[in-house]
Amino acid sequence: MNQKGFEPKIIGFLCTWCSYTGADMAGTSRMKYPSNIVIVRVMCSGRIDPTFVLKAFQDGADGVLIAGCHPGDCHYINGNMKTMRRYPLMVKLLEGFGIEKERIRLEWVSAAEGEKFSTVVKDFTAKVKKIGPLNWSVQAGVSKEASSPGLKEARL
Amino acid sequence: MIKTSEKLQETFLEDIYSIPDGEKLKNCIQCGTCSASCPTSHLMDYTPRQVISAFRAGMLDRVLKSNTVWMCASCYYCTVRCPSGIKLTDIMYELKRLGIKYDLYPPQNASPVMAKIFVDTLNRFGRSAEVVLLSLFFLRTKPFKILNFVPMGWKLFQKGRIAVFSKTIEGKDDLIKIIKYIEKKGVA
Amino acid sequence: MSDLKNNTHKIGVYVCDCGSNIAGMVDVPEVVKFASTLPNVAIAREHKYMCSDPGQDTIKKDIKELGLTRVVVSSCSPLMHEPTFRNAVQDAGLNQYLFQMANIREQCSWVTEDRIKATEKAKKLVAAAVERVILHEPLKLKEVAVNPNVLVVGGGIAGIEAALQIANSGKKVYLVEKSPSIGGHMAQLDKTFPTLDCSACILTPKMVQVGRHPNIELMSYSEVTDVSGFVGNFKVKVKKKSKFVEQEKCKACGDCEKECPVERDDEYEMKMKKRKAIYRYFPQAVPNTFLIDKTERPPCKITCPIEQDASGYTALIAQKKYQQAIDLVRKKNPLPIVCSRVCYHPCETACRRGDLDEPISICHLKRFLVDWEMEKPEERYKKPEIKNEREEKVAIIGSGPAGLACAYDLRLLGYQPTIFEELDVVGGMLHTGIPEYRLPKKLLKKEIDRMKDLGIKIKTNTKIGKNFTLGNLKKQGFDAVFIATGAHKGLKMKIPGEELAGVFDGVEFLREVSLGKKMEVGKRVAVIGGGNTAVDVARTVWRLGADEVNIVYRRTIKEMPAAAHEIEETQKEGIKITYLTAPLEIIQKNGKVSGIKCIKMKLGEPDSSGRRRPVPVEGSEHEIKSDMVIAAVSQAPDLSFMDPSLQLKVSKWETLETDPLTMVTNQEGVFAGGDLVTGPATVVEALACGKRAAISIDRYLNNLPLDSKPIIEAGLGRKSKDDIPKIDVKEKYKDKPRKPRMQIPGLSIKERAGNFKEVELSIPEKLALEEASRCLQCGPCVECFECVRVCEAKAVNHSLADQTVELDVGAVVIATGFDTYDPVLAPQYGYKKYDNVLTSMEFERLSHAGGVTGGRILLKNGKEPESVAILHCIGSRDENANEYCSRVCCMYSLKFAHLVKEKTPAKVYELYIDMRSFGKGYEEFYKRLMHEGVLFVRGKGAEITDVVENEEEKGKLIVKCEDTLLGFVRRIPVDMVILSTGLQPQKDVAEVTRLFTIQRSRDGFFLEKHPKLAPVATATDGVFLAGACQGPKDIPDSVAQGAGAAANVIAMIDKGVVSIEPIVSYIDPEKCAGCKLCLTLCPYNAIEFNQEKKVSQVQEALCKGCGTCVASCPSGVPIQYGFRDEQILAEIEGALESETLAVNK
Amino acid sequence: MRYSYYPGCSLEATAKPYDVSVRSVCQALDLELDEVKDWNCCGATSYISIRELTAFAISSRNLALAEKMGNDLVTACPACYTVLNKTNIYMREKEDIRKTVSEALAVANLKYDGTVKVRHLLDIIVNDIGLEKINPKIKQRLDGLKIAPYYGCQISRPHGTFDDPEFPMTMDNLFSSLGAEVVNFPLKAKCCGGMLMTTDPENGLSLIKNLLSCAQDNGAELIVTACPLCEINLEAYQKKVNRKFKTDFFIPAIYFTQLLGVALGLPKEKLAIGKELVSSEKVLDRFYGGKR
Repeated sequence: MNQKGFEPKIIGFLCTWCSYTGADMAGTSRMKYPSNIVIVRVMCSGRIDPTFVLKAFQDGADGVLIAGCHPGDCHYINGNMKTMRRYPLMVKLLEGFGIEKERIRLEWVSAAEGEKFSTVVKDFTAKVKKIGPLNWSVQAGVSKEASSPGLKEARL
Repeated sequence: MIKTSEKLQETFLEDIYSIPDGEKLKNCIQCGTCSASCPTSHLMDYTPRQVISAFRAGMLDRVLKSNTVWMCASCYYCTVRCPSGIKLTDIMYELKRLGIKYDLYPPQNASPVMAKIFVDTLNRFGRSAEVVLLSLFFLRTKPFKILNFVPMGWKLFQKGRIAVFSKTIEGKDDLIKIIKYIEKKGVA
Repeated sequence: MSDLKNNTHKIGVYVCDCGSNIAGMVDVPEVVKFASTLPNVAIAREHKYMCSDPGQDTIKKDIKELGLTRVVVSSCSPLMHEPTFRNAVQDAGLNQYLFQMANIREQCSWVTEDRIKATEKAKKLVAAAVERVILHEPLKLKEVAVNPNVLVVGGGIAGIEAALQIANSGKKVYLVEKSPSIGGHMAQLDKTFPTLDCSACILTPKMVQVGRHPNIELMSYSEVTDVSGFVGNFKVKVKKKSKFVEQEKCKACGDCEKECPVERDDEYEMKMKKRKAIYRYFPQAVPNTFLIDKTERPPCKITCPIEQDASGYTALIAQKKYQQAIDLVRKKNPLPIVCSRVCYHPCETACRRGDLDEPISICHLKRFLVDWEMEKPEERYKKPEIKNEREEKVAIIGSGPAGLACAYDLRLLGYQPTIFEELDVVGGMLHTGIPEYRLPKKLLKKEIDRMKDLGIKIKTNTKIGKNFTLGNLKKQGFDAVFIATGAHKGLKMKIPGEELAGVFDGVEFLREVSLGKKMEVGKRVAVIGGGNTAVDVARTVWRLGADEVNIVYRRTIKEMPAAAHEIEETQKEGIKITYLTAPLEIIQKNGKVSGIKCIKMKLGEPDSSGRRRPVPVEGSEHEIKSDMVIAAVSQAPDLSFMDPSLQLKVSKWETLETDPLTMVTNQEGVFAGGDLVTGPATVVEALACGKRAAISIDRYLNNLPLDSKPIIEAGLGRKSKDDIPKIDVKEKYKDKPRKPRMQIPGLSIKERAGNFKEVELSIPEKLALEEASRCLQCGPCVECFECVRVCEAKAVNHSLADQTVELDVGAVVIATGFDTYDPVLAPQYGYKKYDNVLTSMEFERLSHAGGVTGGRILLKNGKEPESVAILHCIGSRDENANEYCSRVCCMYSLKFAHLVKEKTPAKVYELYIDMRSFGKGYEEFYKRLMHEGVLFVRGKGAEITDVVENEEEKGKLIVKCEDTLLGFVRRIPVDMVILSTGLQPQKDVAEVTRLFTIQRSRDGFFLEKHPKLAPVATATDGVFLAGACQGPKDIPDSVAQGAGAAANVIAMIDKGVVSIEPIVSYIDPEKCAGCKLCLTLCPYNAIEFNQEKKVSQVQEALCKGCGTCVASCPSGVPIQYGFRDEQILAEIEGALESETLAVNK
Repeated sequence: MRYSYYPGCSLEATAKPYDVSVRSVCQALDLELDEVKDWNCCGATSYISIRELTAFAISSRNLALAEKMGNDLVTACPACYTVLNKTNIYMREKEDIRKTVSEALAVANLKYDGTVKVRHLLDIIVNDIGLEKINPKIKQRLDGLKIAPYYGCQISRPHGTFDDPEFPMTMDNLFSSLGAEVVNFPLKAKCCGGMLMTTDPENGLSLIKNLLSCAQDNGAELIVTACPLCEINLEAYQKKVNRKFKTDFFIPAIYFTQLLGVALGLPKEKLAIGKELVSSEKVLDRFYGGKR
């Protein structure tokens, strides 16, 4: 359902140590990328709660990017590994709610990888654009309340 | 047909950038590794490095009219050694291509002719046959020179190492179709 | 809209232009207009530079005058200015955590191309911040005391500077250096640019200061292995590798070095010089002590059951130090003469040289030594002296190797051992089992006489159980007993006809022969079995004059347990070996043996012993004619002597059961060993048993608990092939010339027939010397202990172990420096291929007065170069290696040019791409070198070749390059090429990154907190950087950074406390279900389980605020202050529903 | 082991001996080669110099044909190897090229999904089979034979996935393991001039002269190549070189498959030995004990 002029809304959850710094790096080196993404900073990717992701989609996001330190580089020893373990189940849960798995993405971006971050965002934005709008919140049946029980189940 | 050298510059740059990793051309630090690694640079009117400076100077036409790009033997030393990751061999190809397209190549140099003949035979038979290639080549360039090659050619022939008639492949029509399509798209 | 948000909030929103940085791309007024339409926003303002004082003042002013309850600043990244604005807010009397920042510069204006889009995004970010800040709550900064101790990692010039500065400020500094001395690369340099002052002259004093400084604890040859804790209170584990020399005792006199037989490449001298296995890193080293290079211990030694110092005596032989060598042998081996004849030498099987060509002939080298000793025993045999006599008596049953070894060691400890021997000859199997031609009895006697001479009593013809019982030994005043009666009972073949006349038992047969009994042998003798006994029997029978001797064995030569070289000799002597054949029955003709009915076998599946089990081949029965059959299948102990009242435990193999290491039986004070315990085994294994028992008995008699530890420490533990680390010997020693092992002189077959003369003859000195010099010295330390002998200070101690210390520090300075690019990776430059192609570090050593040529610049052939080319940018500015500029090469290359010009008349070419002389005095230096007449060629060297094209190039190295200023390709013929290799991160940079949870930049070096404003800090509070580990740097910059890092540290410590973000998590005991999931997930074990309340509790002090527990709790109980779910959800909502929010107002 | 085989034009003509020996050797080593049916010229270096995209298109046809067959595509001609490889890489990595070329292929109702692996025969023999598997099959060790393996350019540049672009070693290792003595040959990866021999013989000859003298000075009796063009340039032009530079080179150059065949004990005719212009008899007959 690729429609002209559709600008996807994307939320990015970034850990403060590697990925958020990496995103800043992309800025300081003036590497351009689509403006569709809005970044939410957390201390560690391990803090990223499935609730956040669902909330994002509920409030009209068309895609969610999760980024943390490379495995082994986590500032909190291994928070990112927990995210990695949690991620597949997150994806399953979303598919359960009828959200294509292409709308969520997990990436490792180090503080130095400004370039990588911008390419990731470019690529992800393009892909989500291809899939088209989600309008999950307005889709029949799914009211915030309805899905909120799901939120807690999503915790692992 | 392009008039001004700046215009030429733009068209060519566009073209170069369009080939894979063509943009790396911008990274050239003019260190000369390419020239020093080139087995034929000493035969070239301009060294490979100068080809790139010529780009920057907007004096590409001079280079193209020189023998430089046609001396490239495709040994790829420049490509593997270039500290800036420039695929100079490919750029040489592109320049040969453009040279021919815009009739900017040294008249006295034989290689362009060779290349053209090669393509013709290929389009004709689907495979290249050296003997056809060579004879056509010498007929068009230096007919008398062909004699120099006869002895060797004859020996090769005796040794059964020359296929006099080149095979035409069955899928030739397909091949032509493919080529036509690309030509038609004008992106060749 | 969630009801949490009432309208009592007054939010101030401040949008920063950041000059044109933001305003250039974002329509700031538009954003301000939008912000003011958001709910709860009391005021929205634009400002050119929010971070400036006036900017901050507006916030303070508004808080005071408008009574703002929340503040949002949308400008740069919070990582940049969050602290600034928080302070401003706090100053104005509002809690600093009632503040939120929107990053519209790094993550909006700088990364967006379209003004409208950028503005839209900025609005979203602002809305998100506003929505979030409403839910913020006042928080209090946690303050923790700072531990004033500091860890500096890396002892290069940067680390040294940092350490000194910090120490001078009165703080304790632990300086950890990986190599044996501090000084780093600078200590290897000759001169330093641009001033050309000698590196050592300016560095050494600083090194000495470090060594002497009361506040600096220097840990050289050490590595950080673990880091925990956080800013102000780190816990650091440091592994101090053993130097095997006690630092405080070592006087650095160098006597040990002179004696050490082992040579190795000297890393400090860039392998252009050799050093010994015990060495000093370099003459001015700090600490100035020696150390021993023991990367791996010699396999020959560690596989020997008694850890005989094989590599040691081999090395000593090579040095003609025969006396020291034999003394070293005797230190551990009570029966060297015997072993030199009969040992099955596992050492040779383990020998590294075996993987190259052939193993060292270790056993025969020992033979050479004992023979050498026996030439002049009176002066060469050193009788061991017994230090302190003791009256305890120990009874030893059996005079075999085990018994003798035990008696010997006990005697040396001062005890009074008595050996009881059943026969009237001493030596057990050594006498009755091993034929004369392998071990002449007179040699055995010599060993035993020496034992007696030491005061060991031997009672022959006394059989236990007959002349005395174990029971009454105690009554006779023996305080301990060691039983080693061996395995002398030959096992039956269990086939019909075994009882016939003409059928003998192997062990018995050998015993009879050894006791001088005249034995009649048949014409055609068959020997059944494949062990050493079988081989000994066969060769004995052959000597006794049998016409045909035939060994019948059921497996193949591969499985044959007998020693390989024995089998070889057997075959030489014309003895037939019939493989894959098993006897079924012994056939008789009128009561006398006439042959054996045999069956062919084939190898099946491997059995428990790992050898393939032989299985009969149907219908392959056949007969082997013979008139005498000797069964030598195996032996077992004869337990008939055992006094039942003692109830000694017996295994199912009819052997005595003991603890495998302490050798104690199930009866207190009764020990046992040798074949009696192990079953038929080798001499050296028996020795090991005896020696172990001696240690245990000593402990027993001193009322110490029995313990296997001292036994293992004595090198008497169980040995296995797996103890030997696997290495690629062929690769490691590829330059070693191949050389086969020596040929042992021996009797010809003719000379052997019909007599029992010793087959192998003494080894001539010359042969022994050659053989010994074949040793690879793979340890590399060979443990010959010469260093111990000559050290007057008694500083050398080969048993010093690594130790790990734990340090508590408040701050860390990382100064791990750099590594240099390895030009082997760019083969076109012919490094390692052509002799006179050097790297920059190699040239430094070449030119250094202390270096291989004493500072003269010479070619490998000793001549002075007539021309030298210096190639810049090798491994720098190159996508195939490192993309960045290494910053120092241009200048040190100029320095090299100067040095060459100063010391030789040579022409010098500098091949450069761009000359980078950015530093103070650098451009002037460049000018100076031009003036000195260096030939500058603009163009990168592309290739070095020795393929010449004309006369003038003959014998030269040709540098191919393009003179890019001319547009000519040039071939420059030179004698020497110096590759100006670039700088790159240390090999272990990744581990260090993980240890200290810091980051690396794209070039692989450590990442500083801010490229301009925080060049020595890292994102991890309390961890600082100095020197080239942060990026290529010259000496001045490194020193500056060292001092800078020190200043940061000192400032932090002097403040006394660090404040830590209170963004910890909290678990409400009322709601917690106590599932403990969070306990397993917390990386810091900061959550403990409260048993009586049955709930999980967060220990604030330990929590670092990653929030993993919050995200993972099934019932969503935990919260993280500053990152509550509600706050983040609100942020998301704000970001996505900005428009709706705006109109709502 | 099974592979799809792309001979390329030269192996049908001047390099016929190469083709012959390739097939015999592969048979001896139990390598099954299925020739790509109705393959067309890869375009070599000349075609690319005229029309890049067309060049990709026509060699994609070969890849498409090979893809149907499944197995890795093996060729013995470095030029084909390079062109096919380059096409392959671009078809995988460069969206725009893939798009146009796929359309073009579609016209001839062909499609290519970029799944084919393009390999050089040398790679297959040394890395897929491996020396330890070859050695047992050796009937005739090459002890005492002094050879100069000559790699030329395109076998390891730019797509040299299996050997070093500066100092390739594959042939060195192969033949020294068979007993041959590999002489020091620093120019082993330098350029022989390629097509220059036809378009600018004067200068081409000097390149060849350098190669020949380097090989000879280092005592090589035989040059071993893995490239049709190199082979013809090195041997067929020796007379001309001698005439031009007053030298007296007479050093045979054969294909590595021919020499490997000798070691495998294959008869001369199955290796088309004797078809070269500089006869290899003197050098190789020792392995045939005079028998023809």
